[in-house]
Amino acid sequence: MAQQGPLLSVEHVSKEFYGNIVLHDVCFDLKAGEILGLVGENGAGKTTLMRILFGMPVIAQTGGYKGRVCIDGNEVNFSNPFDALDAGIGMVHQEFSLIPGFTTTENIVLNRESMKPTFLNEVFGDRMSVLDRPDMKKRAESAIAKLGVRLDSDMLISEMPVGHKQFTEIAREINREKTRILVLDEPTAVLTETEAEVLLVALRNLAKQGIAIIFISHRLHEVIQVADRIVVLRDGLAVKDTAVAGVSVRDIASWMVGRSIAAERLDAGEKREFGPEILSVEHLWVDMPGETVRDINFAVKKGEIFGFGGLAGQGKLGIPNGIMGLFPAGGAVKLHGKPVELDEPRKALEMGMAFVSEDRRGVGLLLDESLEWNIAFTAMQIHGQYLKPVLGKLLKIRDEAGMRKLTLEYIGILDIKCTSPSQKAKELSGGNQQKICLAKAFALKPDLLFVSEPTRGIDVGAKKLVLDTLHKYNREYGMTIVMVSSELEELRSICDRIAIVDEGRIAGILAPTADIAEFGLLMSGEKTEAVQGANRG
Amino acid sequence: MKQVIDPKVRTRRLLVRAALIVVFAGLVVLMFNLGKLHTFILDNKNLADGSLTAARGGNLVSIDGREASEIYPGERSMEKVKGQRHTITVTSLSGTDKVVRRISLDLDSEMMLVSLPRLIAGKEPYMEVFVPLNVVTTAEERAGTDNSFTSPEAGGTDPVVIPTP
Amino acid sequence: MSGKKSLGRFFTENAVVIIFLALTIAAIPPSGLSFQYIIQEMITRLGRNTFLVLALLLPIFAGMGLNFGMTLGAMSGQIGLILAINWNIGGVEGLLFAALVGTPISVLMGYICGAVLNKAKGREMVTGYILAFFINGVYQFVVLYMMGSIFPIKNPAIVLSRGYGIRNTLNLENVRQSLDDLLMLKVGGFLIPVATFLIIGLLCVFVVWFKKTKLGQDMRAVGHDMTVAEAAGVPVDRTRIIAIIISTVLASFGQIIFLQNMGNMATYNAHDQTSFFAVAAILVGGASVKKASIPNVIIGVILLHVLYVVTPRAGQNLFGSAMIGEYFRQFIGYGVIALTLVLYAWKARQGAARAREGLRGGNSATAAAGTAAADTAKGGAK
Amino acid sequence: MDKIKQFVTDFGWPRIIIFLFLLFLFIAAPFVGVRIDASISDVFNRFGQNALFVLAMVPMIQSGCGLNFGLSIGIIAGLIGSTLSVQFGLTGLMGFFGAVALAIPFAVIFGWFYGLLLNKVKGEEMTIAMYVGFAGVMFMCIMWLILPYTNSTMVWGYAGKGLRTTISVEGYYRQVLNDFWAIRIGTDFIFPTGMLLFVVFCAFLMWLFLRTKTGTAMTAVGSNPDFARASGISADRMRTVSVIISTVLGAVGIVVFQQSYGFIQLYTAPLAMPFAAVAAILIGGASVNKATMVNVLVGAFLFQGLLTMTPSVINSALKTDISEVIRIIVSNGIIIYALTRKTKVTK
Repeated sequence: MAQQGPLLSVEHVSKEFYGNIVLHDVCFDLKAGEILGLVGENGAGKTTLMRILFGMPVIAQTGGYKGRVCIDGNEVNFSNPFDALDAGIGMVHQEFSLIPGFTTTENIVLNRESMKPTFLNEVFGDRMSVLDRPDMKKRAESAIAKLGVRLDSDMLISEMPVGHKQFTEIAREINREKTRILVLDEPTAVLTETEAEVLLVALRNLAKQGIAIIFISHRLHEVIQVADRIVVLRDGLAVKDTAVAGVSVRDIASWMVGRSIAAERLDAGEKREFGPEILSVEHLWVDMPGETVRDINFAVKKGEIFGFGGLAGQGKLGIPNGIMGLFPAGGAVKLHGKPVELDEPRKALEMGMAFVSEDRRGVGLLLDESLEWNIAFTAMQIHGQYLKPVLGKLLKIRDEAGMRKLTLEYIGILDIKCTSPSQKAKELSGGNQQKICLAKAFALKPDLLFVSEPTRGIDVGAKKLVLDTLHKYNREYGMTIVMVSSELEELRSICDRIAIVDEGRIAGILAPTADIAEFGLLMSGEKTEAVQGANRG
Repeated sequence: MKQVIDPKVRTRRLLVRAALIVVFAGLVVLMFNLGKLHTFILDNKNLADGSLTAARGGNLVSIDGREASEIYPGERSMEKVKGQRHTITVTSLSGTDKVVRRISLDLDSEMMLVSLPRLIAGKEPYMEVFVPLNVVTTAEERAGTDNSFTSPEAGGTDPVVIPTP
Repeated sequence: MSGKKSLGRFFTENAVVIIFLALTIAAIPPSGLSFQYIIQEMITRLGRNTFLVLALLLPIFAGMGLNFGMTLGAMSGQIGLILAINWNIGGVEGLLFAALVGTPISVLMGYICGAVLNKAKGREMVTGYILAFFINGVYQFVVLYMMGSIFPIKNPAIVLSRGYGIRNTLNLENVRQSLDDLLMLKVGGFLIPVATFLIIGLLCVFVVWFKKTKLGQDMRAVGHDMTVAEAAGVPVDRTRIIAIIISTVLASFGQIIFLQNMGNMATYNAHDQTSFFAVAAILVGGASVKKASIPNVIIGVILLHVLYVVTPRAGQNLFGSAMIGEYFRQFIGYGVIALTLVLYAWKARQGAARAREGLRGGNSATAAAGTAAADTAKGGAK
Repeated sequence: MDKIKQFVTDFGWPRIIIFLFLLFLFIAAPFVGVRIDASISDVFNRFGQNALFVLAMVPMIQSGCGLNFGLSIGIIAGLIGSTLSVQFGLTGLMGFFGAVALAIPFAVIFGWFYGLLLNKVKGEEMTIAMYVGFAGVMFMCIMWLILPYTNSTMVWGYAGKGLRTTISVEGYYRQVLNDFWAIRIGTDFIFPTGMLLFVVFCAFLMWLFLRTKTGTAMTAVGSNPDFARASGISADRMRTVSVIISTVLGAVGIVVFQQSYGFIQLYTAPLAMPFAAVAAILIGGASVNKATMVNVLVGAFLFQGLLTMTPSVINSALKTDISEVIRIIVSNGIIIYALTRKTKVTK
């Protein structure tokens, strides 16, 4: 079987979103029974590649892709995921796609139930068939057996531990008789270590039965443990395609994050001096779905730019969201030595903190309102600014002129491209929306500014301007900044210290000038000696 | 999921569905026929031309074997019946004469005036269409919902009868 | 401890039923009505209303909430009855005729209703309610202006004296209780309309069987999680429309059964309160927006209607005014709908909050607990 | 051309059709023998009677609670106020403002509870509001029967207790606002200056309120609750405030309605009132989550214009009473239209 040609081959695939190149000439093959480890940072192009493979409509809607995807040597071009399923590609997404109120069996055979026809089929079609529950159970159990795990076929999904849910998802994919290629996107992210071990064994089991697997994970030691071959994506390029034998975690980590050019520091050679400690955080936990923070301790000095890096889903985004009170949180947070009341955004704002959210459209902006509203709103609500008395000081109403002046000021400073201050926020481009969010925070004149993913989804020019602005506010007004970003280069170009968050905890704090491989290892959950040293220091 | 349906199955299903539509239409017609109500007005009066007179002593009239009713000379009686084929049995109260007549009605005949003297005598036509002189008219009523929620003046849907002073 | 807890849970989960039971029992003695009378009333009303209430089940399975649009079906059934009266078709045949005529109309109405509700996902109930008002306008237009002018109406007795439009009240004597009387049994002094109950039983069997079909399973899947069902290839919108169509057709049959028992029909108002009574009944029986069963229906019809029988008398005897009882039972009906909707929405939010609590044990919470909580939170957010 | 297209999509076909229909009615009126001056006078009068109910929709729409199908809660508070005012024998402007003053505390308390309730059921507000409103009305039906009112103009003569269904406010505050500076032209045209001034005054207060810090915060909560929360606004508090304001406006609205109409209607009368207000503001161009003063004024005018003109014009033209059916179809059609439009804020 393995002697035949490749089952799946990806040939010279390129893809761009609105001029942004996210995949560039990616090639790799996958043979039957092979496990391919696909690794890369966030934004390296893994998701896009899988979307192409799976025929997600979003690809076609954004202009399709270049290159060829072949199965058994024949080019395929799926227009929707169901075509991909029919061609034998199964996918297990990071988010569970299970129905909690259904049993394992029902989920495994969802919409592929075994049926017994009834006379009503003749009138109303096949959906009037009666379910053949014993056969469904048999099929589900055979899929579970194939996976080689123990799973109660009659248990409700809602009553299961997370690991079993993951197995159910995989069992569902292999229940399709046609499935020959299985794509797993971060299957171990939600599992405990023992559960992950079981999963890896199960995957090997499947591979032995001739199923080809693409295994996407940030836990590099798992990749090494389970994969036959590894493909490393970085900035849309397949930078490495090699057999796993003899490759170390450290190698992969450096391939993953390694850049040909070193990060360009805005302050090359500048001597940095900081004031007293402004923020101290102890044992912070935050319940932010998908970004759970478990136990975070750190301190920031006045005038410092402190960075948080790490892979998506590890909890770095939860830190500012928790401190600012947007998600349930606990622990001891002190600003200027005074304790900050968590779960109360107003208190956090009043104490002199401000936050530029990563969820620009969801949390950051009033999309249906004018720029004036967006920029002045928080300052109005927290500091009572931009209000003027009317009716003999009986009532204070919005000072539209003041708001306009403020908005024009920031339009100038941040070079916001808009038709007028009363334009609706939703009509601006992503980069300009981000600048509005910054302006909103600056208008509060905070002592401490949290910025979360400040450059996500905006173009290169705007990126530079945003970073320059942060740099300027830090240097000129002494604003302390805590920046959270998935882009390591960005953190390294501007931050004074960078903490890497992994599984809800700080894996280590590094200087921006530290070796790039150190960062890669921390992100992969591997402790390094250098880090342990830094933590002690 | 796209499912390719076997053309054979498809034709079969089309046929079954077509047959069902026919059955449906058939049922409607059948129910119409079976359930159609007709009213007999049994009239035991002397004929205007005096050729026949009402049976003296009155008759017992039974339709389709139902309980018989007594009809004395000069009397009229109404009977509602379902369907189009009926049997009228007339027995004189003295119990001497017994006449049985089978009647078949048109679907659209609502009220039939049956002259018992003619029927007993077997003289056609003993049955004619009866047209009521005036349709029951009650005082003009205001039709429609007595209010709609769009007119607050009307006072909202009022399912409750409120006593008036 | 667990015994106490489960008892407590039993009470909270069945709060509505228990409160209602208590209320009903409390209202019986002051009403002064004999048990004989109450039980006979209960049997009659069970036959009259159960079918209508059963029509609500499928949309609940499909996650569309309480189908206030069932009124559309009631109107279709009434059109069938009007035509049966028009052509003087009586007896069980007349009812069957009305049902046959009502079926295509209610299928069309159900399709319209389903399509509209698909455009208003997340607020099906209020949309269904207003849609019933809207179609009521169309119904009035047809019955009040087109019948007799555009559609010929043969029977002058049902036409307004102005020459077109149907009279306000129709006498259904030709079909009155013909289904009930088809097989009326007298057991221990009680009259039991066996034929009606047989039909209701048949519908219950159909519902149970339907849940076992592929379509039934799809409906459950759509009801639990539309996104997952869609991703698995279940035609979500179509399934929801089918659920509403079946519900509408059943409502049309239900209204015919209801009206044959009543014996006359308020042409323009008979459907006004159909969905209100049906919804109140199923909720009183312990159903919620997302969960309902046949026992809920039967318990609900019994409890609601016994209360409806006894309150006016109880009001008369206790306060010297029958009106108080009248208003009280209306208040109870509306109140129970509001209360169950509130309880349901509140519970759903509480459930989401409780799912988060796993994390609040403190900062030393284990990774497993954390992920479990995060995962349920994720599930809850969907 | 594009601008026109944009306007059409924003405003929506149903509203344009309704507008054109109303225009047609006004043009057709003289031809079927309907006096245009009497009609216009009637439209103004009914506009004034109902505008406050429509205005009451604004705060809740703005704060994201959706359409206030439970406006009857406010109307009940107004009824309590007006019956108390009559009970105390207040007359003239005293009677009117007495009723308003007595109604407001009840409205605030009811609105507060009603708001707390709606905060517990986010996402299901509209259905629940409707049934809470219905239940409230039925509860008050019992109360009207047993509350110890004694004023003989209000109480059933034969029983000596329990309020009448319809109570005349003749001699109390009938038409006190309408007659204030009223302008009479000819026999049939009366411009109810006082009432319209009062309406404009209330609308102005609302306009001012929406511009205060709290009003701004309320709009932000409706526009994007997460944004508001991140800016330190308590969404629940803002929603409660909006519900209270809406309820108070409903209470004041019914008193204005009574003084013009001349009667206090009790028992099941308030059941249906919210629907008319909902339909009106939607016809005015509001959506389920956005409403402005212009929507209120245009909507109240269009809807009341329709209610006035359809019966007179259509009925005289077609010699039937078909207008009722048109009203039902139009007003519910517009609500359905608004409910089925995709809105950004889906909860």
